[in-house]
Amino acid sequence: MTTLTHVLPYLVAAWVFLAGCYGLATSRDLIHAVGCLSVCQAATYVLLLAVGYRDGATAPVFSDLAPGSRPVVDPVVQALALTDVVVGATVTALLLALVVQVAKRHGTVDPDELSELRG
Amino acid sequence: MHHLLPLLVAVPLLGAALLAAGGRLVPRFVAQSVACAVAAGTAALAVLLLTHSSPPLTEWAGGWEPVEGHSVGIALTGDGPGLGMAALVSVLTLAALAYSWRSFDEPPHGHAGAFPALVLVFQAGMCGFATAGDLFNAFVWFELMSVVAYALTGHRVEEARAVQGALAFAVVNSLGAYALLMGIGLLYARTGELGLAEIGGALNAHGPPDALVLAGFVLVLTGLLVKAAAVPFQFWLPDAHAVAPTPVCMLLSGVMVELGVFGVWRVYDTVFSGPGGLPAADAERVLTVLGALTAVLGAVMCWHQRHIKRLLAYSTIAHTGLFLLGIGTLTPEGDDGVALYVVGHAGVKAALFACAGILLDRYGSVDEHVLHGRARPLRGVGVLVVVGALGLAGLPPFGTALGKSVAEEAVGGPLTVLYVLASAVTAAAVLRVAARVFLGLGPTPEDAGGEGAADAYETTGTGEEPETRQRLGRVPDTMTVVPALLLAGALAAGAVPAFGTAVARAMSEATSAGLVHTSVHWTPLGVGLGLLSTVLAVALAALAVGRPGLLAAPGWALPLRRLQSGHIGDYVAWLLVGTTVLGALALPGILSG
Amino acid sequence: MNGWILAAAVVLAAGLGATLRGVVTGPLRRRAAAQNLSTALACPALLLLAQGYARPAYVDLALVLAVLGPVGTLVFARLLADELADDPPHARTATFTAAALGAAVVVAVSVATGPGRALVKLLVIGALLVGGNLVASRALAGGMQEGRRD
Amino acid sequence: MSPRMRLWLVAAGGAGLAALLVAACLDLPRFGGDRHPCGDRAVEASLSRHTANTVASVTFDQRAFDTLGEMSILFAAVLGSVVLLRQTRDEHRARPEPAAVSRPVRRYALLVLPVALLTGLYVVAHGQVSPGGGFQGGVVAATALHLLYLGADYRALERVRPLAPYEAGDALAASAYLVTGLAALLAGSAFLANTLLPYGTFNTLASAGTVPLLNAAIGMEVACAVVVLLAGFLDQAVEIVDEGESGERHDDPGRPGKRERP
Amino acid sequence: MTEAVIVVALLLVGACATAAVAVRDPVRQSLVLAVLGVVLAVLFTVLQAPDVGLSQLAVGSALTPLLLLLTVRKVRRRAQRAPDGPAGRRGREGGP
Repeated sequence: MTTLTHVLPYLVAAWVFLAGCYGLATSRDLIHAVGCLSVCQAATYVLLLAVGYRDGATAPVFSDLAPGSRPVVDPVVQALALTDVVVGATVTALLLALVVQVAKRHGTVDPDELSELRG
Repeated sequence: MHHLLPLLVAVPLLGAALLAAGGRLVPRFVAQSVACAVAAGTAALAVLLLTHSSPPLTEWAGGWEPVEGHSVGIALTGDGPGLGMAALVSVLTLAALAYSWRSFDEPPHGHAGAFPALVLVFQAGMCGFATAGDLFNAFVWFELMSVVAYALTGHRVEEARAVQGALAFAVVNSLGAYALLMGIGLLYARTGELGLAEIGGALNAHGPPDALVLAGFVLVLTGLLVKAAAVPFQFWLPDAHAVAPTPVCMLLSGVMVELGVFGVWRVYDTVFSGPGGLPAADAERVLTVLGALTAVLGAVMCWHQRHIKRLLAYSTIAHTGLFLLGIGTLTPEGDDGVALYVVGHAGVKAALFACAGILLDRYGSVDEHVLHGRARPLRGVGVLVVVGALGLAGLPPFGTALGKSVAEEAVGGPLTVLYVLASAVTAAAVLRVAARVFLGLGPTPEDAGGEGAADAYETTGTGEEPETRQRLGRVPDTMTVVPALLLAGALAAGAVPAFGTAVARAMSEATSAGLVHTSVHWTPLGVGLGLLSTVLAVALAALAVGRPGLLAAPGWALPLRRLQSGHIGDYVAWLLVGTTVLGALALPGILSG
Repeated sequence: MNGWILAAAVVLAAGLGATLRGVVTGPLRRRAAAQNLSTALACPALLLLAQGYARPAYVDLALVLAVLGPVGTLVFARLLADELADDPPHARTATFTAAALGAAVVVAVSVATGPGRALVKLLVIGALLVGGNLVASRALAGGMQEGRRD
Repeated sequence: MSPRMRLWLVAAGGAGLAALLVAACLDLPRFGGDRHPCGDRAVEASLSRHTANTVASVTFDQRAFDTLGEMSILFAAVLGSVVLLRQTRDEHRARPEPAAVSRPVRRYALLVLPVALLTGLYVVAHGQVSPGGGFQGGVVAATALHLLYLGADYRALERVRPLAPYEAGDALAASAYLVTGLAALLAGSAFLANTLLPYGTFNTLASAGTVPLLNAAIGMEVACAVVVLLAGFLDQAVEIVDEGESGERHDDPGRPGKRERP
Repeated sequence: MTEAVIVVALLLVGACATAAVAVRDPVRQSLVLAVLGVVLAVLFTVLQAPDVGLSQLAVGSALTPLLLLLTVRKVRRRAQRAPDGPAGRRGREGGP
């Protein structure tokens, strides 16, 4: 049980990443594909935060906590994950803007029906 | 001096912000002048820093100098290669902005500053990536340049192909970026560090490499190789480069793809080259195999294109393969050669894209068959294309030729043959285009009308809209002067002897191996090989123009062309396969270690 | 043993587990209702966690969720009105259960917190949570448009 | 490539990647382990600069250069979306008909709107002290504005949302971040160094030197950026009509259903 | 106890992410993604990262669904009203 919980967060991150990739590769709808890409990105948040966790520790925010009174988790990964969330949201928006234009110019959002750009 | 390093990012960003804020108030002319001034200023700054980069500069952003060897801040590395790339980026940005001065379409209403602002942000992202000394910071700038590149690629939203290419580009590159981030997470978990040098040191302290190091290496390299368009991560590149506006193509092909190669070099050299990293034999195998595949695929596909921008895009893939082969030797000579080659290639490739852009704006097509003989009046442009093709082939004394000859001697054996062949074939394809389009040589192709004839797995160059509002009656001077200057620069890179020596010194100071004195100069063998590939290119082109039937697309290339299916799902599947291949290629050393 | 965290774990496992099942299966109306319930249940869970970790600072999360959760549901109600109009979701029992749970948790945490600024914040959260949840579920059930209330 | 072929490729590539990731997971330090050298140094550095929220210290002080990149990504994405979602020559705008939203929803929206805006400001303002900061608060505030669309109609939103000032605000906030960084450089320190202002009293709003300034700049940048971003999408979804679409537009998605069922 | 709640949150995230991939219709997927946003925020809270949790809530609960649904609306409107758009093809309709 304990050995499992010691790797479970990492395994969940790996699973989520692979699931997102699978969805992206087999998607029949570009909007769905963009959603799958954000699932892939969720994996990176999970991995980063799992890496920074420390048993029995609390958040490194000292507004309601005397510094040094309790162990704290790693703030660096949190800052990285924070940046990552922003990046994810903006990339999603930009991709959706492109999907809107693809729908306009091709009349479809099914990747199977996009027949340009071959060879 | 080192405090000025972050300005390479801050200045273009500030320029972009001001352009975005004031863009709707000022006329287009002012916006473009401001953008050019900012790009030029950044270029000057990069060159200034470059002249002071010996010994390499290190800046801790926010003034967080290391205490007892550890810093909580972000390191910026201002060594020769990094600043050299930043200078190259800035010069090309300036060239792209100058090129788009007259040619580019009217901006969307009320957003006169949007296009130049985006180009400046692109420059900032690339400069930031080139000078990053911190893995996560490198990811941030990597993502910034990707995001801007997606938007710039899809800039012509009326074009069906442009938005599709931009979407494929965006999906594949974003996935690559997330893989890179997963790798960063794994490496941070092991080492607790984010600085490149610190991660390397901590890995070495930990002991021999294990599966974690392998996974970190594979994931980080996946991200960078997607950017560098190595096989099998290359599918997005032709789709994006063929449809992006010409000034953007110049930047994408000229430097952004090369920054992926630069990233591979930097990350391997700083992080994974120690005893705790990946054994040299494995890294060599990974880079050599992928490089060789990339060069072959790029050259073959390049030969079979009739869409001129797509043809140039594939030639970029072929050359990326050659760069990977060069750094795959893991020798100082290989690095020196590639560094010079990248500089020369940037000038030549940007100039060729600029010429393709002139064709597009003048005739509303970039199809080799349709344009047959039509560009005879554009004699000057024709000369530029031929000169560019010779530069691509590696005719001495181009910078490409010097870099190629140094790299050829470093790789040795059958890979030298690959170097000669790949550069010859890509150059021959360009020469073929020049002979048909500008001279009207050879029989008129049957499908010169532009309709039909193309099989399902061929992208023709018809149906592309000019980037200017109307077709150009006369080619503006800026559009011809810029490629001419770029070609002159590429020529100077090889012809000025001090340049090669300076590059070699900068490279040796930057590598973790320490100072190794290498000499970069013309050798009889190098000159001979350069001449050989030029002669081969001319012969191939002559054959293709004179006897088109003899070299018409053979059946065996069809499966290769079918792989480029334009389907995003396929590209993602190949990306997954690519990570597996990377892992398998790097596995032996981990198992034995 | 921390009862607050245990309670949060139960709410998460049972409540969010059930809404997850609801949002994945069945007709659209059921999925939309389940999405609304997920925010209505996660908010009390966040309050319980803040109390369990003895970190009043974490209450901000519940505050933001109480504000934005119903907004998210309104997004669905507004933009899916076409699809939901023919077959409006009715999840009265579940909605009221969630609202009651939210109210109970707010009361329990308030009692544990005692008077002060934190209490005001908790009461605001409680009001936003219960009110927002009820309005959002009503909007889903076809109450988005004038004259179509039922 | 046929779907079956693609599936095989995904299976092969995915299996390889899965094996690699699982092997790496087994080699990772165990979850919840006690070794976080970088994190401990960051906490120390944060306390030395009187920043109660260590994450804010990492984001806006120690790794402020990363945040500059993050902000630029948002800035670039907004600029890119504006360009990508622009009204092209073959499109025109149709005025949406006002929607009739039921009274409880409208009341709720108008009631919550100020609360949500305040929440956003609160989250931004306390960034250096408690969880939150410019990004989180900015998104909350910008989302709050769109309650007008959800609770009233698109015209009501457009009245409080002239886009030009928001676009300018986005760019100016980005400039403000850069200028704060440059000011430190001009003052003789490094770019983005937190040396301009006194560090203040721990755990108050006026602590942590330039962190609150950068935080506020990001808050404004994000709020404006999200408004502009959503405006692009709303315009496309509600107003902009191209030749492929029927010109008759209504802002109220429920209308046809209503007409069909008198 | 803290470990149990982490395991619960992790399993919820895993299940929700899988569901978000498996649900093929974009409208339904955006509902699942909204729930995924909330579940991720809970996970970040139990991993003691309230800052990240807040930003995930801010982005995931209303902003991302709004963007997704507006895109769906634009795309569907074309598909329904314009059987022959500029490209002359009928858009495939993914949903009900």
